[in-house]
Amino acid sequence: MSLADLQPLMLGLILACAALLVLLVDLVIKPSGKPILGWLTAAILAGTLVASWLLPLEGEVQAGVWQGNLWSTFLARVMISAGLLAVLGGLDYVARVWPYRQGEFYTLLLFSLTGMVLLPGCRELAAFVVCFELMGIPIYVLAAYSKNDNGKKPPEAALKLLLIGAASTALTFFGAALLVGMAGSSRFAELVPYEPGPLHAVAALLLLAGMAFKIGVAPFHMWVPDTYEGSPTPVVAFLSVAPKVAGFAALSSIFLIAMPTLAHAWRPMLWLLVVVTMVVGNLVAIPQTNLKRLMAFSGVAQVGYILLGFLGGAEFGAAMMLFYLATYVFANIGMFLIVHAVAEAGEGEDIVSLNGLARRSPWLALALLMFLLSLAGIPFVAGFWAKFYVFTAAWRAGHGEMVLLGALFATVALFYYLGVARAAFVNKSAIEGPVPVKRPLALAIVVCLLGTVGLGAWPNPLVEAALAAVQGLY
Amino acid sequence: MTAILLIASALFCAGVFGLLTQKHAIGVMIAIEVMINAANLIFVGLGQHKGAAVGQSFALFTIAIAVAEVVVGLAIVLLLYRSRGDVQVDEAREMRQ
Amino acid sequence: MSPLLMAALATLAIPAGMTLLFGVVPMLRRTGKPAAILSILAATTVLGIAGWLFATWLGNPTESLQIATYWLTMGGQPLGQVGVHLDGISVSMLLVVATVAWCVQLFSLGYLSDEPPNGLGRYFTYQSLFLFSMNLLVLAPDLMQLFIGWELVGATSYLLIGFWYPKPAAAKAAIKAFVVTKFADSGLILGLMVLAVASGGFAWDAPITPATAEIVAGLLFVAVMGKSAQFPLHIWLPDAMQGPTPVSALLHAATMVAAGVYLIVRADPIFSAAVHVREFMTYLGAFTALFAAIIATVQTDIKKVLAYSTCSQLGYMISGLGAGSLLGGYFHLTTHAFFKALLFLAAGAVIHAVHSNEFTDMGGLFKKLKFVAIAFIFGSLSLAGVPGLAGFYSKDLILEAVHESGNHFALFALLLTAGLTAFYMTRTVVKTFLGQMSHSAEHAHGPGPSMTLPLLVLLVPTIALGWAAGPFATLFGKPYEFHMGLVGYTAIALGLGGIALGYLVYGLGALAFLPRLFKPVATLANSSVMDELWQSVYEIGGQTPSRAAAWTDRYIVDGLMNFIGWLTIVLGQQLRKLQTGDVQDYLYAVFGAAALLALFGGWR
Amino acid sequence: MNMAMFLQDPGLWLIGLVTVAFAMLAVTVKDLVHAVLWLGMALLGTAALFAKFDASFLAAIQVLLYVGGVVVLLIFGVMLTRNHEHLAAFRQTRRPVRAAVVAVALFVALVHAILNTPGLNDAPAGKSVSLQDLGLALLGPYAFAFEVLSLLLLAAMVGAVVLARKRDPGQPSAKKLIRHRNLGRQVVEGLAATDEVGQ
Repeated sequence: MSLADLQPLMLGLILACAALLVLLVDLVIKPSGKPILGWLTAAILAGTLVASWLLPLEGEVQAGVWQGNLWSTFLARVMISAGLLAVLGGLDYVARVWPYRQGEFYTLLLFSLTGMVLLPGCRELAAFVVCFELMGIPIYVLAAYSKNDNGKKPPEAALKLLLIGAASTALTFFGAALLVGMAGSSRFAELVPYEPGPLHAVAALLLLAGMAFKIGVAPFHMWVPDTYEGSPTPVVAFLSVAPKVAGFAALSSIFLIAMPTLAHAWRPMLWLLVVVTMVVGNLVAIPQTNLKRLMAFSGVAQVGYILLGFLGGAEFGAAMMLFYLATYVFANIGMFLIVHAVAEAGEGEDIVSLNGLARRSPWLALALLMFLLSLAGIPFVAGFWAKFYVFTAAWRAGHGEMVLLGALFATVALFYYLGVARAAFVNKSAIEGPVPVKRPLALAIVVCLLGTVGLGAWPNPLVEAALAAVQGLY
Repeated sequence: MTAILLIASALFCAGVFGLLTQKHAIGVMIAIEVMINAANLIFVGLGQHKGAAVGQSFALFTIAIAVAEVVVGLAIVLLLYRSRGDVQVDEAREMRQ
Repeated sequence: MSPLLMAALATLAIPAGMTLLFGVVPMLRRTGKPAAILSILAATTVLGIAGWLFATWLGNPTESLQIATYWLTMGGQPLGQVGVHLDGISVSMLLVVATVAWCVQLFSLGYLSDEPPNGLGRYFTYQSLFLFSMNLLVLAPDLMQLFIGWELVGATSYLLIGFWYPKPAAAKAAIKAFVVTKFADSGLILGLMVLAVASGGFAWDAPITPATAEIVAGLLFVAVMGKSAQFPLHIWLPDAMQGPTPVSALLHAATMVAAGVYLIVRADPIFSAAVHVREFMTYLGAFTALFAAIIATVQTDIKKVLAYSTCSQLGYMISGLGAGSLLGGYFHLTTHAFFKALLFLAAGAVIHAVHSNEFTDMGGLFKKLKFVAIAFIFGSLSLAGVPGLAGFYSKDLILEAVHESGNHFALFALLLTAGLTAFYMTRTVVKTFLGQMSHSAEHAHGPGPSMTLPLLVLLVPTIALGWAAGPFATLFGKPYEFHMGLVGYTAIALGLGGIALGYLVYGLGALAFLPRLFKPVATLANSSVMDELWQSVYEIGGQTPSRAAAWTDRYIVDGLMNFIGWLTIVLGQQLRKLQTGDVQDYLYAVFGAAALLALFGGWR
Repeated sequence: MNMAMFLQDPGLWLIGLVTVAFAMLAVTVKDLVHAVLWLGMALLGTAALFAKFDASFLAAIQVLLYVGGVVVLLIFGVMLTRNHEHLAAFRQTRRPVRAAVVAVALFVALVHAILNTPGLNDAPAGKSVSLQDLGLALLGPYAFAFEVLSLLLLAAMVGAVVLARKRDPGQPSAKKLIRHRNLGRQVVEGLAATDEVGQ
């Protein structure tokens, strides 16, 4: 095997090397110079993003164990963007709160990203599982990164994530073991026979249950709000989108490539999960008062819509799922970064802490409004097209009932999204003066805003890219 | 093959039972180890039955991942202990609803 | 590109440019008056262009021009267009919008003279945005662009309803309007989706089967119900009166609420194939017309009367369109736009004079505000369907069409509405301009020229537009001949009867010199007995159903919406309890669900 | 399970059932230290099964890594988090009925599926996988996963270290901080005292 054979893996390799580089630089650098590590990480991520257009990333590795194509590249770009935005948004916070463990923070984040970027290309279950865990284990650590500094919440948040994560891993392993054991191979193409038996179906559904945890499908979602509430916000900004993107990529590659003959078993179950997810996510979001918890349930609800695209039939549905994920990245990270900015100003993380934002910082409030509109699917910001296309896909696939349900819950969702907007625009606050926003954080918010508004005005290029990307899945 | 699958299933469900009854965080992790062990049993047993190297290779990966999870898990349990003075999972309920 | 299309594009570009200018240069916006004048100048230009286009089309009514580019694709297949489409319908609607918008902007200059410069600038930014959005809607080459305009006018509407947002009622009303119309708009989105899937585009005349047309038209009509305030989605419109009165005139009476009607006219190829939806429209429109008219008779707020009257008249249009009279529905939209804008602006002048919306603060204003009163009375007469005025001709077209369609319920309801309309408008005129002068009315001051001129301009079509029904009909490529049938005479009789009754109840009942004039009669039955008699007759015959209708509106319709809201909240709170904070309960959820999945998978 | 199935391979069944019994003990006994030891026994039972399957390398790994590593780590964890006041190491279990319902439901589903899936009892392939085959597989088709695994272990190590250490390198020690704070307090108190004297 020569280096040229690894060409398709280049993005993952760059990120892994970057993780090691950050770890090494951290060893030799003086404590006062450590903020440079964040900038280094951001620069590498930006460079990797650019490189994804310059490098030839197509091709097979190891006789088809890993396949580089438009699918894997598209997802890698989305995930690297999410990582970049989260790093920029958290740069000052990390330097201020954890001055002596910045190096490990960025190393772990880069390791997690490596796992994510490598995940969509896997066509073999062992590699797939290892990448999945490479993504997950650093996130357990990052969720606990505040350690004992902020009271009892951070360790509890991490414990909940870890225990449910490890139990889900066990489920995944067991499902994988059944499939691999029966097939005698771990290649996706050979995993499920043409006429699968009941045990294949059980194994597939256990695998589904194990992976559903990562993307926060109800009823596997229950760690989500607690972990979001207790974890550091920049970590949550990353945690709330990037693993979700990777999780959906994983779900697509496993279920669409390896298990088309089992569709009769997993499709109805997925249908049920979508219903439960939409109901639980939307309804429980309404009484929330903590912004991060509200965003957690909103995220659960969004997963319902994304799954709708997944359910919505093969190519078109999967493509629209990709489009939805891309728009979701901008809006959701943007929201969390604004929550972060307001919390950094000392106002806390409740909805009331946004009171009077429109008077204090009109531009921040405008960005907040755009993100909320995008999440709610109001025309004409990016999220609207995402919902429109996902609904169209579901309708085409004959899931009219889901479209109606989705439309109904989109109205319900207005209750809580507008509640947040009302706090910012209608309610008054005793505090005067603008919310201070650090430069890199402002940059990240502006990028999210441009993405949200830009994709709302001109969704076409991304739709076309997503449609092209899906060709790589088959 | 049926025998191996049945034994592994019993092992797995014993793990599930433990997972849901244990109050101590380390007890929960013990249960998870039992469950992963059940998966390994299938990997190795069925792999040998089929004469495919995939079973044992996969089992190796699984063991390594389980160890990694235990290591990180214990670190987090330690943090919990430092903040609360005990590690009963039913006591850690700061965040809810 | 033909100069006509260039001009049409300019009607989009000029107000959009104004909005951008005000948005990007806060310094200019904060000057207030200069920004207002700039915005009015822009509106004048748009009005000029619209007039020129309309004149061109009168000479050549069947011409149709379009420039558009594809903007959306789905799977590589072109889907949505942006551009302008000019034909008789869009050009005439453009003129209506431009005229009313110009009048309202000019009127606002006087009406909002007390507003701080910052607020005034903000107001005119929204006004320019509205003009752009409405033109975008009117000139849309396909349903997708119409939808964009539709959402933008909606957004402007919330901004303007909540213009005085420190007032809690205003902020609340804006949010209510947002939620209700958003709910309705999901119908439009779904309709567009079905249309896109079925025909691969958003064209007005997309080739679809009648069954699909029923679905699409049904879904689109849900959105129309929201935008054009049809029962039971009308509940946002009365609350929307929290906005400044000129806004009510422009958005919530003349143009934006008529967008639903315009949508049906535009998408006629789809709607004419959907027989059942059209039948439903006839019924619902007639019911809304009657229902809202009954409520209007007990309102004590002059703007609320006009708001319910708008609901009622929109019901007329919907009913007419349902009965298949494209011309009737559209012509009534046009005449209604002018006379209702006139009524609202005149009401605005009154409110400006007495600083209150309530009838108790008005009365006897005829002497103080002569011109305003004359304008308002002409508007009322036109609305009441007095022969010779504009409203009469358009209403007659609708009644004839409903009569021809053989829908007796709708015809009966609409005729009754005609009588009630005359009745409550007479009541409004009497309570506002005649009778005892209230305390605040004594200090009333007349409007300035910037408020009088728009009234004068709007008075012309209010009186005369009916005579132009013939040329107007040519825009639809149909011959028009005026003829009076039994229905027409009945409507006239009911209208005049309503006016007479209204005057008897409110005019004569309140006139103190009447008993003295007829002293012998008065000795037999003193005025208070008469008063009470009228009152009790009215209470039994009129008040009770109105009260009941108002009660239904408040507790049943509103209540239903509130109940749904309450239900979601309660359900949310119950579901929330599952989130116990105990990680083991979460594990139960995970493994319980996994066990269920496995059971299902194994037995399937 | 019928007699014929048992008689096919009694050794497998015996070791298997004993392993399951050990596992049950591991998740039910009262003392947490005992529980970890029972887990060790269950893992040894699995190792014996591996050996029976002719997978001696995996059996060795199981003993070395699992019994030697994980069990020791877990005991370590128990010791570190032992709460002397509450004797929390004596673990309590709770809600056994509810848990049993879920576990049994899962078990029933699995057993039903296993017994109804055709083709599970084909004749064994005959050749068993040798250590050499395993090595070739790990460096052949599984080399990619193997490499990623190395990253995963590194990440876990970095993460565990960063979480478990009490003080980050370069961070001033708690003692030093307290001394600084005390110094500050003394200065402030001293200033206050001079103020009082001045008055």
